[in-house]
Amino acid sequence: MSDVLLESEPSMDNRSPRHGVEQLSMQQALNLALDEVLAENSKALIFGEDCGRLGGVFRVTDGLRAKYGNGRVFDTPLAESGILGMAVGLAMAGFHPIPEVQFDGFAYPAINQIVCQIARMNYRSRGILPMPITLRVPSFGGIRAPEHHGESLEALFAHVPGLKVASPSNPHEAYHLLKYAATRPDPVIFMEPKSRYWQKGEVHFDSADATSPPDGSSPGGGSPTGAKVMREGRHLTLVAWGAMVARCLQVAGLAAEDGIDIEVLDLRWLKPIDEAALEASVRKTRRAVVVHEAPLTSGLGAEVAQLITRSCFDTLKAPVERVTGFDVPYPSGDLEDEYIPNIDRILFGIQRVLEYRRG
Amino acid sequence: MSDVLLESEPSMDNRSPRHGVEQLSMQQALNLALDEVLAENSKALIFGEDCGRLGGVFRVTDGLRAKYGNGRVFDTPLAESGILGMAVGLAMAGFHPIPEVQFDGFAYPAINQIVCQIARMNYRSRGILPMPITLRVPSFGGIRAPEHHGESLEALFAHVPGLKVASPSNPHEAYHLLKYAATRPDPVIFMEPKSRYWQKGEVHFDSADATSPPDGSSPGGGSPTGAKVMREGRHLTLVAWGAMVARCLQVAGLAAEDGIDIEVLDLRWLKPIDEAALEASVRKTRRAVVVHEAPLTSGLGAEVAQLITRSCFDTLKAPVERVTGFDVPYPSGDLEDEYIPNIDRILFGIQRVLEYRRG
Amino acid sequence: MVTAMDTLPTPATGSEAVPLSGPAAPPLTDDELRALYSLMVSVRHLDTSAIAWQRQGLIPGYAPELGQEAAQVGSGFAVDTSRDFVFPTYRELGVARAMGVDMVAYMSTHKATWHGGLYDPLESRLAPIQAVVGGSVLHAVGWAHGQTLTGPADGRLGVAMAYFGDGASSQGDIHEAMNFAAVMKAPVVFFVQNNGWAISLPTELQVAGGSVAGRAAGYGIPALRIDGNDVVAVVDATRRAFAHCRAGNGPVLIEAMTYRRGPHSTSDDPGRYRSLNEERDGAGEDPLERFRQRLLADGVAGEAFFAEALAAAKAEEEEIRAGIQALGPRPGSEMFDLVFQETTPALRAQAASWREESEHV
Amino acid sequence: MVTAMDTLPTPATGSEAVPLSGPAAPPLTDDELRALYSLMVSVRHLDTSAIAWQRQGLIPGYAPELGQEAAQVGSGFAVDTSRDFVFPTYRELGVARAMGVDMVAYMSTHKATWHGGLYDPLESRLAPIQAVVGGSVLHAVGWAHGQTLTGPADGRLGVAMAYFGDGASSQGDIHEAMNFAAVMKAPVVFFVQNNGWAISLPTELQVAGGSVAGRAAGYGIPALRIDGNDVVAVVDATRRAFAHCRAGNGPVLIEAMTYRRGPHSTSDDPGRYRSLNEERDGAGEDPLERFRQRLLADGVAGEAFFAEALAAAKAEEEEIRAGIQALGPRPGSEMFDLVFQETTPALRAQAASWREESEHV
Ligand SMILES: Cc1ncc(C[n+]2csc(CCOP(=O)(O)OP(=O)(O)O)c2C)c(N)n1
Ligand SMILES: Cc1ncc(C[n+]2csc(CCOP(=O)(O)OP(=O)(O)O)c2C)c(N)n1
Ligand SMILES: [Mg+2]
Ligand SMILES: [Mg+2]
Repeated sequence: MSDVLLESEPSMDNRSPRHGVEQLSMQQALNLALDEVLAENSKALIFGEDCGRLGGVFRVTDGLRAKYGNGRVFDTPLAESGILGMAVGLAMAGFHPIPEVQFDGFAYPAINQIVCQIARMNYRSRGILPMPITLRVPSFGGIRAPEHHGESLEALFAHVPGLKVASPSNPHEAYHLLKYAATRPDPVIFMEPKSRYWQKGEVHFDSADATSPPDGSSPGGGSPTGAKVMREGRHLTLVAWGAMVARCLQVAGLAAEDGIDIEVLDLRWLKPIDEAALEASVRKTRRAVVVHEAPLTSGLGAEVAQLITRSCFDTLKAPVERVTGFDVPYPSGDLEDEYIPNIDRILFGIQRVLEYRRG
Repeated sequence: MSDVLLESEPSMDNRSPRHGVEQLSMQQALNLALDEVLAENSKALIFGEDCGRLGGVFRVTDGLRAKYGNGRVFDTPLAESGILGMAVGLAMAGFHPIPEVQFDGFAYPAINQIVCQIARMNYRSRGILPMPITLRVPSFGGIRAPEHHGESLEALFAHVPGLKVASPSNPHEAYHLLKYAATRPDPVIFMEPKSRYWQKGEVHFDSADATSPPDGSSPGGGSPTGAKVMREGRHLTLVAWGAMVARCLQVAGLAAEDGIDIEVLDLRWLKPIDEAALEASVRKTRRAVVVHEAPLTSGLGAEVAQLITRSCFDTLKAPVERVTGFDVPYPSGDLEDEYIPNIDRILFGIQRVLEYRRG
Repeated sequence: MVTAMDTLPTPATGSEAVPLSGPAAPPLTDDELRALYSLMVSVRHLDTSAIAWQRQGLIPGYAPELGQEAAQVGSGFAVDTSRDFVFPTYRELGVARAMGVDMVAYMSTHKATWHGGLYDPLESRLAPIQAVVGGSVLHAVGWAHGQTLTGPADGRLGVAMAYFGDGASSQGDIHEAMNFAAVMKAPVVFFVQNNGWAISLPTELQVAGGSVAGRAAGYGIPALRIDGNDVVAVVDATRRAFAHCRAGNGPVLIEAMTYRRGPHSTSDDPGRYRSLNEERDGAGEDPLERFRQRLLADGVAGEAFFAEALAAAKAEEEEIRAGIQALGPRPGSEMFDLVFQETTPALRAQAASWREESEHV
Repeated sequence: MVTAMDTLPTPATGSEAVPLSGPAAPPLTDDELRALYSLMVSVRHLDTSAIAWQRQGLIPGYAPELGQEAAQVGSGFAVDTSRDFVFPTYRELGVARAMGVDMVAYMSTHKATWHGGLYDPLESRLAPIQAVVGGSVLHAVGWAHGQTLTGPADGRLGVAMAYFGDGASSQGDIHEAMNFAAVMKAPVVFFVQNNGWAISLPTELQVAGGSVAGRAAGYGIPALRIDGNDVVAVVDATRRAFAHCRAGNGPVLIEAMTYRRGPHSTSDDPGRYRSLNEERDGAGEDPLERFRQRLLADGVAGEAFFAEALAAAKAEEEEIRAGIQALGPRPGSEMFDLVFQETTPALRAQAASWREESEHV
């Protein structure tokens, strides 16, 4: 086998951070963020199945191997535990691995390495061996894909001590969250909503806090690890993440026609959860619905609902509702619109909360 | 290699179901249940690491290989994914596998087979290939064991569509729940509280519903898939499972000395959750605390709390409290008493609920 | 210094490969040869049509097996559907067809009707389509061990055949499966289609040592590395492997060397990772054309037979296309009804609210 | 019928094992031999003492390495702690001692003070103690690939050495590690201690094919199967393997044949699965006694030296015992503080409520 490193010469044209505003798809925004991370940190490495030559099945790593060489961006054999186990060793050697798992459903073979090793090595070594690993996982459903290509693993990851979990809802968030995550010293599971890869949106390079789409409604958020108000409202808070944020914004638009003024909170970080943002929003609206694609039982919606209930118990007008996927395996394309929370089901959930009367 | 099947001659002295009451440890009760299941169903098989000759590291399968032969009870190589993957194939061939994972923390290498295969094969095959697999997992902490020997995976399992999850709290429950689980046509994750293996208690053979320890307080429960009231009370409901049930009963005893009358509900089934039992109890007590060993965030306590809040919102006097493990990796023996909810922490949780005043 | 004296012999790497036992398969009859050709034509036609269906919007996606017809039809042809059981991946159209599986029911998975397909796995002896790479190989081992436990009906065990690819060979589950099967002497045929690629990764960068068959000796498993584009060699090797397994001698591995001529799937763009020249060189001769020439040369079949076979394949394809076209979505209620054998109150409640909110009843 | 003509050669199973390259190690000096003996005595004494400590209640549990002193001390002795990195399991007391790790800090894991131990893994070049069987072997591959990426400091790469057992060899991760290492030519020494048992399962029922070394050829990895009870053979093999890796030739596997003379751990009861006769036959000659005889025979050391070594071992053990005795529990606040490099609000809140409720402050 020829030298693993020198198969392609790294180019010297490293990209420097952008300014201003650009219209990009989420795939482009993520690609740009990775490009900048690689340029800024010579210890950052990208690897996984088909991320090199092919640029990833979603092209998120497109062009990076040609630019940074096969030592920085490389294809691995087809074994997810191998990929993540290798990431641990590279992190121990001082690298900043940014591995990819090709699809959500193929993170399961790597769960042992993620839970028992990545999440615990910092703790086990008493802080001497940090795990600055950013694991990119194309996630959630909605693209009529084969089995195991539409899973939502956030509840699993959020339950694991030692992991942080983020999910962007649009190109702006994707760019800033990934740049932030991939420069932290702790492991982050980065869940990319694959159904949104090709949706374009404005990316504001100078401010991570700019709300996007910038409809002028609210600056929102503040901390890079916080949730963000994507639309302000007075009557009810919709809490969502990933691809469900866009759907909730749609629902809020429809509800507004009926005079119902809905606030949409993009959680952004699924661990740690921004409890203060939840409390602030629901103290104001006094009603909440949490929306996610994952199955209902023991989903992250339960945690969100419980956090809200605990902090806002005395102001809540109704129990928090959950509008989620069902407790069934993610179905085939023909049925996925029946499974993923749709506009109707979210509106029904909102209605249940608005019409709630104490018994 | 000699014939895999005939290494030991099965004995003909099959055990028939017992009657009356016996004083047994949980390890003995589980062993007895497995013995009866093997005797009653020639398709039932037990296998895993060290379950054969050794009888399991906790001796739960002690003597069964000698009695039923190496074809029915056998040791496998050291590979959890292999064990569970093999179970799928055996189930497809019409067997009823009862595999063991040696410790909770070693279920992770098998998660891919559990989530993507065991939990979905019935669905994928449209009911043609059921998965009557009972996976025994010695679970939870409290025995000062090495790393990965004190984990609580119920939130992960309960979130997976297609799995059912049970956990016994005492010898009586262990015997009846395991016999029930191991005769069902669906996969059940059976979480045995390893810190309770050697605790003795009465097993009532004729009635699965007898509360044990039979303190006369309540018959409780009813359905074999339901929760069970282990102690009746009027002021607050403690919800728990596994080893935490005994601790909650202790707490209830202490609280009674202060005139606080606590109901203790043993959830028993962590999926499906007995929502009716939760509602019935909390509609009466109007206050609830849920206790578990697993980390707080995205733990099953969130689901339980949300179910209670939703069904009892108008009668609840305070938000449901959670007293749980912390969001940290399960610590070494020296610190495990700091980690696992202890009597003090449960009492503090109760106090917070009792003293809650709307703001 | 470590001398030869210091090191112990490593049992499994001796000079002789682990030998295969069991009787040699009798040569294929002319009828069998013609049947194989008909199957290969029908599979070729159906496979290339499926790509067209995808382009036309009839199905959302497809993973073609172009170039693997000999490996798939040949191995599937050797299965005894009265006793064996086959565990496919997502690319085994040719195996399914050779086994006589209902092809509308099989293709339904690609229409996004139902993961795993609508065919009856017990009746057809074909496990549901498996999308996890390497996911079902351990199932084959378990099923096969079940045959050992039950005992041979008439002195001949049912055999499990597990398909997987060069890419899949990297998964830990494959190793566990080979080790379990060998330790338990389970009647499993591991049928590896080494088609040169796992999406964009060529076998050289995937399989250290260069060969999946080369791994078998380490487990004491006999292996056959065969020309997977020669359908006769494939049938023969598979029959020989089945005979070995049936007689209770444990597992066998077959590595069929072939080539994925098409894209990984209809969403793939091979131009990004291999050139047309590389494709031509790697693919070699078309297995179907090669077989046609052989039948002609041996006088087993002539142009009239080939024309007839093609016509039959076209008629069959049209029927299947019509079946696919007619295939409506499954009722949403099945989402809930098929999770368990014994459903739960929560699922009943969710089904009810789904009905109310989505069907507005 | 499949003839030899029909089957293709399987590259990795040819008659010659994959050759090891790199210079042979120079013979051990007398000073080195005596140092090895002292280490083995000290390890033997510490290991048997630890069992006593457990019986006395000083530590809650322990996994003895009795009988594996030669394999552990010999391999650990070959490590260059200025550039290499070692990945142990839970049974590598002898390796740690040979590498000069602080033994109180090492033993703290068995006192249940801190999972992974209190020693500094970066300074000592020993990764934290690993309780997941096979869990850290892939880490070694990643760490080693990092050496390739960084490049050799002075023409010689740092090497990762991963320890695992015959039982661990069944885990999928081991296969993935061997394949990744070979594909990437990573400088990894896979050091297998085949001690005959994985808790109650003997190697024959664990390792199909009979040998872990026999698997290496399938990946194109050179392997040495050595007498693991001969400390000189172990040092030599390990040094040779390190030289091969350092020079950039990729991974090597060493299978050191040894025997677990004691129970799996202090909670195990070997009488349930092996007889005393089997133990005696399997264990063979005691590696320490054997080495002593050799040193005597070769005139490298005499009784005075042996007595001195034993006295030193006893003194060392007493010091370590005192250290263990003095070891208090870690403050509970570390549970929260060491989860992340950058903690979270939730953890801060949980730490605060823990302090309030458990420390009553
Ligand atoms: C566990 C897992 N990881 C990743 C994938 C995504 N994926 C689907 S097919 C494939 C390549 C498989 O290659 P190979 O095993 O050679 O089979 P082929 O596609 O060539 O038939 C990959 C990476 C998957 N389906 N399952
Ligand atoms: C993944 C995993 N499964 C199961 C166990 C429980 N366990 C601990 S040691 C052991 C046996 C290991 O045998 P081997 O690899 O030969 O090492 P040895 O104990 O002989 O040193 C088992 C089954 C574990 N620690 N990790
Ligand atoms: Mg392939
Ligand atoms: Mg061993």
